[in-house]
Parts: sequence; C-alpha cells; structure tokens
Amino acid sequence: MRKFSIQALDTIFAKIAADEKLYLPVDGENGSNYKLWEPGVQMSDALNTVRSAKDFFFPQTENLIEFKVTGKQIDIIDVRNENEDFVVFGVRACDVRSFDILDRVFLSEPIDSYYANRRAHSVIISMACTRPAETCFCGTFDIDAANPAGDITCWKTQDSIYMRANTDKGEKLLAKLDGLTEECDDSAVSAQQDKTRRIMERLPLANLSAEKFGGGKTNEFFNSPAWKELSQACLGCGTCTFVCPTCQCYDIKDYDTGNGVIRFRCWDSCMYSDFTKMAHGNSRNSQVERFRQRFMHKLVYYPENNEGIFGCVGCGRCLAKCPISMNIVKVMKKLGEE
Amino acid sequence: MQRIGVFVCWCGSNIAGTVDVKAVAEALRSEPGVVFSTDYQYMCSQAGQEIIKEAIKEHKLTGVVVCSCSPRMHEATFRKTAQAAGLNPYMVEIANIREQCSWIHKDMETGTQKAIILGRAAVAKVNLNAPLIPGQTPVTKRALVIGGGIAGIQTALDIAEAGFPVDIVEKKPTIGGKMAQIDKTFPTLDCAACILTPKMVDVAQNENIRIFSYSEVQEVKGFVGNFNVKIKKKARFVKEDVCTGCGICTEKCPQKKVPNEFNLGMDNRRAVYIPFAQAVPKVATIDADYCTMLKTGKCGLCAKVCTAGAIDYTQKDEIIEEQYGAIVAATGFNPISLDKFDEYAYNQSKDVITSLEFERLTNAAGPTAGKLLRPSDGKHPHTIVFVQCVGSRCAACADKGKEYCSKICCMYTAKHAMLTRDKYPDTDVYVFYIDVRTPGKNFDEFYRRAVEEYGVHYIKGMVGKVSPQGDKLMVQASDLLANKQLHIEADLVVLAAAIEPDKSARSIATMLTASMDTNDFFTEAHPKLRPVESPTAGVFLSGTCQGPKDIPETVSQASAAAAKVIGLLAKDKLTSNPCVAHADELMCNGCSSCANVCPYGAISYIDKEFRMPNRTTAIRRVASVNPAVCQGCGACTVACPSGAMDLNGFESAQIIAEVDAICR
Amino acid sequence: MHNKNDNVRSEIIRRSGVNPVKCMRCGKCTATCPAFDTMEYHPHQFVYMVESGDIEPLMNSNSLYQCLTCFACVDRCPRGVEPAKLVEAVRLEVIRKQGANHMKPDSIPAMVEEDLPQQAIVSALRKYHK
Amino acid sequence: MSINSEYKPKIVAFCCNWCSYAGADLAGSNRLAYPENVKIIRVPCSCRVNPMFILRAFQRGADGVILCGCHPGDCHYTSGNYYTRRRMALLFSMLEYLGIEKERTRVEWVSAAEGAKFAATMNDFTQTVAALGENKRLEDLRCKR
Amino acid sequence: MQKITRENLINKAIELLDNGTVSRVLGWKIGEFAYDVTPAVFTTKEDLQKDFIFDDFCNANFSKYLIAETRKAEEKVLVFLKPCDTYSFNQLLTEHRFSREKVYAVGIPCEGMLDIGKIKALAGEGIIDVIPGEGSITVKNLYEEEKTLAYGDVLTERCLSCKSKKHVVYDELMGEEGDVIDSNRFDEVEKIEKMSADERFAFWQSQLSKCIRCNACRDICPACTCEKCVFDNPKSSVNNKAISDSFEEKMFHIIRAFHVAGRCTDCGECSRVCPQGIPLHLLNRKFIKDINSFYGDYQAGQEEGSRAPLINYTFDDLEPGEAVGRGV
Repeated sequence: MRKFSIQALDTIFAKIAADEKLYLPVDGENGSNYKLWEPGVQMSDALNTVRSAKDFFFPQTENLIEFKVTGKQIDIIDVRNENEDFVVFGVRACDVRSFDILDRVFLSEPIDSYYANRRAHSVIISMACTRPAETCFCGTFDIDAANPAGDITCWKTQDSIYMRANTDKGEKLLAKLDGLTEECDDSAVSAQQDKTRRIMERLPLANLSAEKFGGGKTNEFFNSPAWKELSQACLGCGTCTFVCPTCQCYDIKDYDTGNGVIRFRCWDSCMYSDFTKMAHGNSRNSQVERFRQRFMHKLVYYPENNEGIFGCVGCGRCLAKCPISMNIVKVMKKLGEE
Repeated sequence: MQRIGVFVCWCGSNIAGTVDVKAVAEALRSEPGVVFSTDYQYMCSQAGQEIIKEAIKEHKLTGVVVCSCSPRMHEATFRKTAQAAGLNPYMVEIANIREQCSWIHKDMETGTQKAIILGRAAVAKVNLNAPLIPGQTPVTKRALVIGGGIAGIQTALDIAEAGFPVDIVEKKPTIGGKMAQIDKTFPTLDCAACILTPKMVDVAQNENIRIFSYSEVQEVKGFVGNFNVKIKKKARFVKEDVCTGCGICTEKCPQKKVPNEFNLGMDNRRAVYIPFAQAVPKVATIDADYCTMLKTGKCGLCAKVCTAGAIDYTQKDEIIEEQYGAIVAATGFNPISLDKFDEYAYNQSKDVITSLEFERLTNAAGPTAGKLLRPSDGKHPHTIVFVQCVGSRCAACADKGKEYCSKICCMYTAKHAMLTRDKYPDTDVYVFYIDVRTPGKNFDEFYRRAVEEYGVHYIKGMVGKVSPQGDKLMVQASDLLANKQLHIEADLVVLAAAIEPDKSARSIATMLTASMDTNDFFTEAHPKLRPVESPTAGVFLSGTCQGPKDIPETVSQASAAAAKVIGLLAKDKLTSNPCVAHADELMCNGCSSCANVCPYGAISYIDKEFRMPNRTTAIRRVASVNPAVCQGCGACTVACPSGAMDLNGFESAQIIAEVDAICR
Repeated sequence: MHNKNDNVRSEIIRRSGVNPVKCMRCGKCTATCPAFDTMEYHPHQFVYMVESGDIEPLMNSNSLYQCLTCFACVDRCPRGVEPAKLVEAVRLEVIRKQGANHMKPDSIPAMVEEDLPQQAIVSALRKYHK
Repeated sequence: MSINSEYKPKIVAFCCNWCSYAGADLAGSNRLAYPENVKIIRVPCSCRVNPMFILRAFQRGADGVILCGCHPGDCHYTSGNYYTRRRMALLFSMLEYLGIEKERTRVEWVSAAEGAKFAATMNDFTQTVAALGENKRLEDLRCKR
Repeated sequence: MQKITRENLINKAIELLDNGTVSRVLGWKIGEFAYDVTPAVFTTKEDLQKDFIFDDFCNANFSKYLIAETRKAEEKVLVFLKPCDTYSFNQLLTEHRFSREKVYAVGIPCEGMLDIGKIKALAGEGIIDVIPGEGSITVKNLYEEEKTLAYGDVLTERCLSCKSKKHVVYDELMGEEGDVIDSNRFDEVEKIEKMSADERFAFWQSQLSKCIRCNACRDICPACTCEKCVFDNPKSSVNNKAISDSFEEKMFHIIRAFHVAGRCTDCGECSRVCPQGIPLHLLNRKFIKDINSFYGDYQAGQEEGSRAPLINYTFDDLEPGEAVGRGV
C-alpha cells in the first residue's frame, strides 16, 4: 500500500494528467459531476456524482459510423475515436461494480468493440466511502463501500490518501507515481473501513435484502398484482434509467444531415412507450409492463443470465431523482412482502 | 421510393437565358428518387406536355417535378397533363425557376445554381407526396348578387336568363345604383335612364330574380356551391307587397326637410320617400332618422293617407337565411370626399361641385329640372371650369386622394363640357387636364369633337387654387404649354373627383374571405386570365368593385361574371380541393385548439372508441375535419401541439424536406 | 441628354432629397405659385430642368431668388415631388460656389422685427449661410 | 468576426401562396433583383409555418428565416396571419431571450401587388443577416460536416 | 385559522368513500424517507390510514393523473388539490382532457412545499428526519447531527414566487380560501432579459447543455398531455431520443415551451423534477410574461373555457418586429 499527503494531491493529478486524460468528480452548480482535470480543478467531496460513471464507457450518444451521400453515391466514413487512454479518479464502490455489470453485457459475444476499446484504454481509481447517504443500499448487493474494486483503490483520511493497486494496469500507474508516494501499512485504512462499516449497518436501508430475488424467479413475480399499484404513478419518463449506472439499453438511430447520414446510438429507456417498438407494434404496450420490465431485469432476468449477480448496485440515484419517488427499493419491499 | 421525372423548361429564353437548363436537368438526375430528367423549350406547350406524358408512361413515373414558371401560372396545366397520363395530379410539383430565378438573376452561374436548389427542394417534396383524391360536394343552384347597380342588374339578368334563380341584395331602397343618377352616357349621349330603367323593369319582372332592396348581407358561411348567407332586410316601415307606389304618402308627409341623397343633397325630400320615379321596387320607404311618428310617436299622417294600408310603423329588421351556390360582388363605387381639398374651395362655395352633382344639375329629374343653374343663386353660369384628376393619380396624399387613375373622368368631363356648350353656347368652358386619356371605341373622336366642334377650351395644366370672391370663383391655374399662369373668373367649378370602392365592400370582402388590394378594390384571381373571379372559389366580381370602369366595361364584366356563375351552377357536383387538413386520430387528444383557430368551422369532435392495451377499449374525444368546408390554410396544424393535425399537399414532413433541401 | 451636367444634377437631387422623375407634369405647382409673375422659370420647369440636367440656366436665373419658399408647391403636388426643395438645392449650389457667407448668425438679432415671420429668418439663414 | 464580402448567408423565406408568393412572382415579372441566397418555400398561408420549421431551417444551416404573409386584414383565410403574428411575436421574443440575434428572424407583410416591397425586403434582410455573419447559436454541427 | 391536517384529509376521504360519492382517492403515499412521497390511488379506509400522508413534501400535482384515472372506471375519483393544482385542473378541463363529472375535487390549503434538493444542499446527505417547526424545519441525519433551516431557504422555487393561494375550482373546500398573490415571479425573467445577448446565450447554453433528455419535465407537465409527443413520433421529422448536438436540446425546450405557451399555468413542476436542475420554468415564464405584456394579463386555468392567447387574436396586436428588442 502506498500513501501520500493530501497536500500532494495536485502534484499526483498533474503527474497522471501529464500522460493521459484524467477525469474526477468536481462540484458544480448542480452537484458533483466528472470533469477533465486541469490545474486548479478541485476534487469534489460529495458522496457521489449526479450522473453515473457509465458515461465513460457507454456515453449517452455515440456516433458509430457515417455515410456521405453525393447524389446517388454513398461513401462510408469510419468515425471511431475511442482509442485514447484515460484515467477516472474517485469512482465509488457502487459505480465500480456497475462496470462489471456492463462488461457482462457488452463484452460477451458479440463483443461491443466501442465499449471494449474504452474499457481497455481506461484505468479506474476508486475511492472508498466514509459518509454514505440515507439512500445508499450497496450492501444489499454485497458491495463493500469501504473496500471498492477498480484498478486502484483509494482511501482518503484527514491528511492522507492511501492507494492500493488491484490490477496490472493499476500497478503500472502506481509505479509511475513511485517518487511521489511512500510505502505504508494498512492500519489507517482498516480503521477507516471499520468506522464506515459500522455506519453502513445503521443506514435506513441496511436491512433491505435481495434474497427473494434472483435467477429463476420469473414466474414468482411476473404476474404479481403489485405491479399495477407500484406503477400507477409512474410518468414513463427516463430519469431513473438515465441516472442509473447499470442501465445499458440503447437505440441505434440514423440522423439525416442533408449531406449524408450519421448512425449513432443513444441511451434508451424501457420506460418509454416506443422502446423495442417493432413492426407489429410494441411488445409492452402499457406502463405497467414497461415498469415491470425495468425491475424484473435488474432483479431477476439479469441475475438469471449472469451467475446471480444483480443488475442494481444500490447507488441510490434513482431514489433521489425520480419525480414521483417510485424506486427499486419500494418495488423490492412490496414484492418481498408476498 | 418514388420514381420521379424532372422536366426543365427553357421558357424560350426567359429561363434558358440565365439558367443552364441542361445543367439543371443533369444535376437533378442524381437526386434521390429521380429516374428521368430532361429539358424542353416550352414545357407548357402541347409538345412539352406530350414529353411529360410519354415519360410518365415509359419510365413508370410516380412523381413529376416541372422546373418552370410560377406554379400560380401553370401548376394546374401540368397537373392535368399528369392526370391525362394516368398519374395522380397531386404528384406534380413545380420549381419556380422563372419568377424566382431566371428573371431576377443576371448571371448564368448564379441562376443555374439557384435553379438546381429550387429543383432539389421540389424533388424532396415530391418524394413525400401522396396521391390525393378530390372530394365532391353538391351545388346549390341559386346565385346571390350583392349590389343592384348596373353591374348587379346585368349579372342577375344574365344568370336568370340561363334559368337559375338569383337574388339581388341592394342596401338602398331601389336598385339602379350610380347609373340611375347619371344624365347622359358617353360617347353616344344616350339618356342613361332610358337605357337603364327598362333593365330595372326586366329585373323586377323576371321570375328567377328576387330583389332584396334596403337589405344588407350580414353573414356568409360555407364555401363554393354551398354558401349559407344571412341577409338583413332593414325595416322600411312599409309593407313591400302591399304598397302600390302611388306616392301619396311622399306628398303628404309633413317632414319636408330631409336632404335628398339621390340628388346628392342639393334638394330635399320627405321622411317617407321613393328615391325616384322609376325606382324598382317602386315602394315607399320611411326614413327612421327623420320620421316624426317613429321618433316621437306623434303624426301617423302617411298611414292615414295610404289607401292600400301599407304603412307599418312596427316593422322590424328581418333576417333571411338562404343557400347559394355562387356569390357575385357588385358593390360599386362612390366619388371620394373632397373635404380635404381646401385649394378647390369645395367646402367654401356651393358653386364648386363634383361631376356627379353636375349630372344631377343637368338632369331633367334633378333639383333644377334640367336647367344648368348655379346652386348658390340659381343663376345661369357663363364661365365654367372643369378640373380633372381631383384626387386621382395622387401619390403624395394618401389621406386625401388615390394613387390610381379613376379612368372615367376624362370622358365624362368631355361629355359635360360638350353638353354645356351644346345647350348653352354662350358659356365659356375650360377643362384643365394633366393628360386626356381616351382609349375606347369612339372615345377619342368624342373628345376631339368637344374641342373641335364645341369649342371647349382644353388647357394642359392644373388648377392651383380656387378662391371665392363675391359671387365669382377666382381660378388660378397654369397653362403649361403657354407657360402662363391663368386667372379665370368662373361662375361654376366642376371637380372630377376620384372614385373609390363603396365603403361596405371591405366588410363584405371579409365575410366572403375574398381578398382586396390596398385601395379596397376586390382582387381578381388573375389580373389577365381570371379577371372576373375572386381568388375565393365561388365568389365573382362584377363592375367597379374590382377597379374603375365605365358603363360598357362594367356591363361586359357583369356578363362575364354571370357566365362564370352559370358555368358553376350548371354543374351538379363540385370537386373540392383535396389539399385539406386531416387529423391523426391516434395522436389527437381532443384539446380543441384546432377548432378554435379554424376560420371555417370545419373541425368538429367525435367520441371515438380506441383499442387500448390488453384488449381494453377507451373512448376519446378526437378532431374530425370536414374536407368540403376546410379551405386548407393550415392554422390548425400549428395550433395542434401533438402534430396530429396535418395538411394534405403541405404536410409538415414535406415542408421540412424542402427546408432541408434548400439549406443543404 | 442627361450626361452633360450629371454631377451637378445628382448632387442637386441628393441634397434636396427630391426625385424629379416622380413628376407627372400636371403643373399644379406652377398653378399655385404666388411668385409666378416674377419668375423666369416656374416650379414645374424647375423640376423638368433638373430632371434633364439643364441646371446652368437655373443657376443664372433670378427665379432662384424670386421663390418665396412658401412651400405651396410642395403642399399641392399630388406626387410628392417637392419643387421648392429643388429650388433651394439649386440656390445652395450657387451660394456654395460663391464661397463666403452672406449672412452670419450674429447679424440676426439686428434684423428681428415684430412683423417678420421667423420662417423668413430661418429661410434666409439657410439661403445665405453656408 | 470579420465580415467577408463574399459571405453569402443562407436565407429561407416562407411565403403565403396568396399574397407574398404572388408578390415574389411580381418582383420576378418586374425583374426586380434580390439576392440568390433567398430561397422561397410556398405555404398556403403564413399560419401554416410551424416554429419547428424555422428552427429546422436554422438547424440545417440557414442564417436567416423570413416569413411573409398577407397584410393583417387581407388574409385569404381571413384570420391566418393574425395567428401568425402572435405566434411569431412570442417565438421571436423567446429566441431573443435565449440570446439568438433578433435580426435573424423577421415577419414581413407583402401583398400580391407589392413586388417592389418584396424585392426590397429581401435585399434588406439579406444585408442585415450578412452583417451578423454565420448562424452559430442555432446551428447543428452534424449538418455542417 | 384551523390548520388542515393529515387526519382531516383522511377523514374526508373515508367519508366520501363510505357515502359512495367516490370509489377512489388520489392522494400522497408515505415513502421510505421523511421526504419521499409518491402519488397513489387509495381505495380503502385501511390503506388511507396506513399510507396516506400530508406534509411539506406533497409537491405532486394530481391534475394530470386524472386523465388516466377517470378513464379507468365510471365512478368518481376524489382528488385533493392545492391552489396551484386547481389551475392545471381547469386548464385540462378547458382542453377536454377528462370529464368533470367523474371527479370530486377537494381544495386544500397550501403554505408552500419544500425542496429536498435545497435541504440536502444546506444540510448534507444522510437525512433521516425532517421535523417541521415554526418558520423553520429541523433536519436530523445519520451522523447524529441536527440542523435548523429557515422555511424560506428550503421552499421550492415555485412556492417562493407563489402566484395564488386561491382555488379556482373545487367541489368542496377545506380550510379557508386564500387570495391571488401579487408575486415577484417575473423577476428572474427580467434579470435574464437585462443581460446582453451574449450573456443570455451563454446562460442558456450552459443550462440547456445539462439536459439529458429524460423527458421528466414533459412527462410531469400537466399541459403536456398529448397522446404522443411530437418528439416521440417518428413521423414528425423532429423526433429524437437523445441529445447528440447542442441544437437538439434547444429545439426540444423551445418547442416544448411554445407548445404549452398560453396553456402553462406556471405550476413549476418541470423545474422541480429536472434531475439536472435546469430552471425550465424560466422559459415558460418568459412566454407568460410576454403574453401578459403583449396581449393583456392572462392566467391559464383561471377560468374554465377561456381562450388561450395563441388561439386568439385582435386586429391590432403588436407586430413580431415590435416584440423583440424590448427587454434589452
């Protein structure tokens, strides 16, 4: 384990940013969000970013290919640009887990090369939590907020930052910082972890359990009458989806520029009425069904296909942002009653 | 995907002079959807149309773009061409590369580039065109003529002669209009009454004609073939069907001090009156503004003397509702007010009069029984000055006069001058003119006779000032040819006042949704090719409401309008413009925004049952457009937030495609 | 025909803001002119001569100083041609060629009389002060 | 921003069929020139013009959009241009509020008889827009590739 | 003045359910946290007593829910309406979006609702309790910290410039009727109007570029009740699912504001629900302010059946050219 003084933070950032783009949470008018680090940019102390970290690998919109049309001739233009190395600093445990969840989708055959390239060119530096919020429930999905994964894990104390490399990529980056950090033991980190874990136990959602859910539970929940009640206030907006770190659905659309076509993909939401609309119409044509889809996917379908791993990381963003305060916690509790 | 043919017209050198038509045809060939492209000298010619027809067949075209003159010119032509070749006529679009391109640009490169872009926009639109089928509506076989002057009379007679019922609405108590006030007509000098009144009698006696005199059009709804009109028959306090027109009441009425409008206020009539002896209908009318009985409840003399018992003081305005297939506007003209022309002292001296007043002064039925006497002192005038173009051709004084030429003044002034000299050879007659305009059969000969045979002094120049001095009028004028300033001591000055459309025309145009020009003359559908039709279908124009005209012209236009009306009424069904709005019921949320902005009341709402998820149904209120009533303005399409409302032929997607093509 | 004095012509037109082409030659300006008798060239001739670039004779004519600037012609003209403004512009052309000011603002108080219309002073200053 | 004399702004003109399109035709018949960068789209009435069309034009690279209709009171459909007047007053005010140059949009009433006014309006509008330079604030970069 | 409490509302709802006036109750349902409230349909006395809540976080405006709810059954539904909600209610009636006969509307007073975003910004994360007091609230968190915040500092933006405490429509009113308030709601708009064009552009560019096109603003908006939004309709040529150029968000927000112009009651829900904190109400308010100054004061929803300014006109309305260049 390496450590460095908190005063040296800017030096460390400068060192990393010298070779690669470095992104980190920065406070803005509307909470914290990932920004490119430049000298003078301050890291946020907020618990988490408003938008999740999935944007780095799975941006909201991404141009896939372009077609240039001249008269009746069509030229295909490759516009790919996802081969740049970058470092993301300060990712919380929940968001780090979300990358695993996305990987299982995008990196399984057929591999999504756009996503894969971005993943390959990134180094994730996570940051352990110390002050979780009332909306946090990562524990429900066996995520340890005090010991996040990532290529490198960081712990921030009053005066120092501790770093531990978890992967080769992490080792390599840490090695680069050798001159600026010093070797240390993990006692300070352990102390902080204990403290954090004690707080986690006191969280309002600490006892929320996902036990009842998981692969093979489709029949148990699919026809539950609870869906109707749960979904009746749902507006069908995409807020939950768009703040969610694990929602991975997208649409591919062609944009006619007048001189050609830009084929791009953009996030889609299963809450939308035209989601998966096909020639015959829509397979889920009421909001109850669309609402059910989102939660069944997170709690049943995803674990069924991915060795029991849930499609939710308990980050709590949807709890904070849903316009009508309906969310996965309420769904789990209601369905869990039965 | 459409199979579009592009046809680029040279229009002789009109287009080909500044647009490389071959290059345009070549460039458009590579546009999406285009499978054929060619050019030709005159696409609108028989041979040009044949090219289009053959190409439609040979290349199995589904859409046609003609790059030519304005669609206002030949869109209909090319649509018919396409139809003749079996293509839906609404699959044709015009790129206006003449008016909008070749005629305004001088440079070949510029013109060609712009023509290509305009063509491209038309191609983009046609790509989204869909065949449209016109609807059919029945025709009410009855016509309405608004205005009972010579124009309205002639139109009504011609329509009635063809066997169709006609109603004339005249706001005055009698038909006859301005012509009834005129003494003689140029250039033949017939007595106006002698030729007009027989026609008025014909109208009265024609079984197919109804006259609503002392009536006004109050509301017009509907559309070509199916107008629904409300006519207000103003209370005249005399039962029209009972009154015999004997005139006893008009002699006995004690209220004698009512200015007689028929004689332009130069003498008085009674409160109950018949405008003139040959009035049609010959029925008395009580003027509510002056009648003592109606104002105070005391008098009742006319009722006492009326042997027929026709007087009815309790009569109320009556609203008559009637259906018409066609409407003819024949609202006529008035001389403008000369109140603002201080320099001519019209308001200061009774002896400065307008030409129409002069007509009454020389008319046997006028205030002076046909003797030309000065209004001020009843003396015979020895020196008369006529001034032409008073308020006409007046560009600098929009508040006073009119920019246009009133057309008839030159001729009637010559007539007045000639008649004066004929009857009173001892009179000196001067006519001040800017130009003497006499295009018309026997017109110039007439004018020359006034000068050569009757010794009228025609002086090129204008009167600058008229100042009353004692019982004389000092006229200060210029004689431009002699480069002199003249000072004439005149006894009578006659001003040829400009004419303007009747004030009621504006509100009638609004009711008819017929357009007007800035001078309030009705606009014709085409100034040359459709001069008697309004752009609004089913509305026709007769007489001076369309522009200044003399009597022969008015009558010919009146007959022309009648011919158009007859043509319309002869049809049993009308095909309606299919470019109308339509609502997508699945998207409509029934909010009523569209119905609120529809000027025709074409949108109504129905409760419709829709299939909802999971085999349920729901009843929703949705808009429904009556395609026969909709005129296709598109106001609803923008009022509709959901985009459920769209307009055939001008669909949002089509307009957006044009925008895209232009901005590309 | 128009080219002999084109520069002066366009300068007069620019300065006066008058478009002589609008004239339809009705002569109402001349008919109404109170100074007609003393004038060599009358308002309508002014307009026509400026239009045709025939400005020399106007500049040499005493008509320039006979115009009372009463604006009757301006008021009466049915086409909005404003002949008086042309007269004024030609007058200025003459004055400017002469160079020096004929009238100075300082000398005005001495001229003021009760009966003298203010407009006369303003006109005079316009005429004789460069 | 330097004003390039060669710079030709793209102008989209929506013209109502009855007055302004006819006015444009008259300008053509009278050979009254106006810049070739003005391209006319015919609509039945000015009230057919949806704010979306105007934004679309800007998106696709137009530098100015002008809407021409019959003079108020002369609408072929009686009331269409009255609605246009309200819609565009509000839309233009909103665009200005968003910091879009107010000179880029205009409504002008041109009758069928006003060919000269049509040409003069287009000349003036083109000049005004040219002085502003390219439309940057409502552009869609995708359409400029 | 007697304060209307949760119990009053529950009793009223039970009374109306019991006497058969209504079969369903649209109300606020208690959530996981002190501040999280979900709109819900209650059908039984037990549910009402267990889950119905009425507190400082009952922001949700139920008017829009009535469209769907009244289609579900023939019986009446009970809806509780705060003063500002009644304007939306009327506007929807004007647009024939639901049947008045199927609703029993109970007006309830409102002293302003709180914004949890503002509370979190001042008191931090980890909130476990919010206790209302006199003119202030006390916030408790997980870390056994307590903070007292002034009401004025945590009221939602829209409540800070509340336009009316008067109910414009109801079947029954609980508590006392309030008045229309002379609010300062156009101050912010004026502030922006006074900026230079560059500043205005910069301001809106920075705000609108935050948009993630989640459509929450549209979907919560009681004026956005289209069966299918133009932006969702592939046939409209303007549909788009996500922002891929800065133009798109401008197009979306300008057109959305335009579509609700003259119909927007200024309920402020759009800004309240925006996950990105974009002050969307300032667009709508600009239209309202312009409408008031161009065509005379007009409050959407004040009167059922009133004609919205954009589907109305007078012969002497101002010209579009006169509409611009006024505020600056």
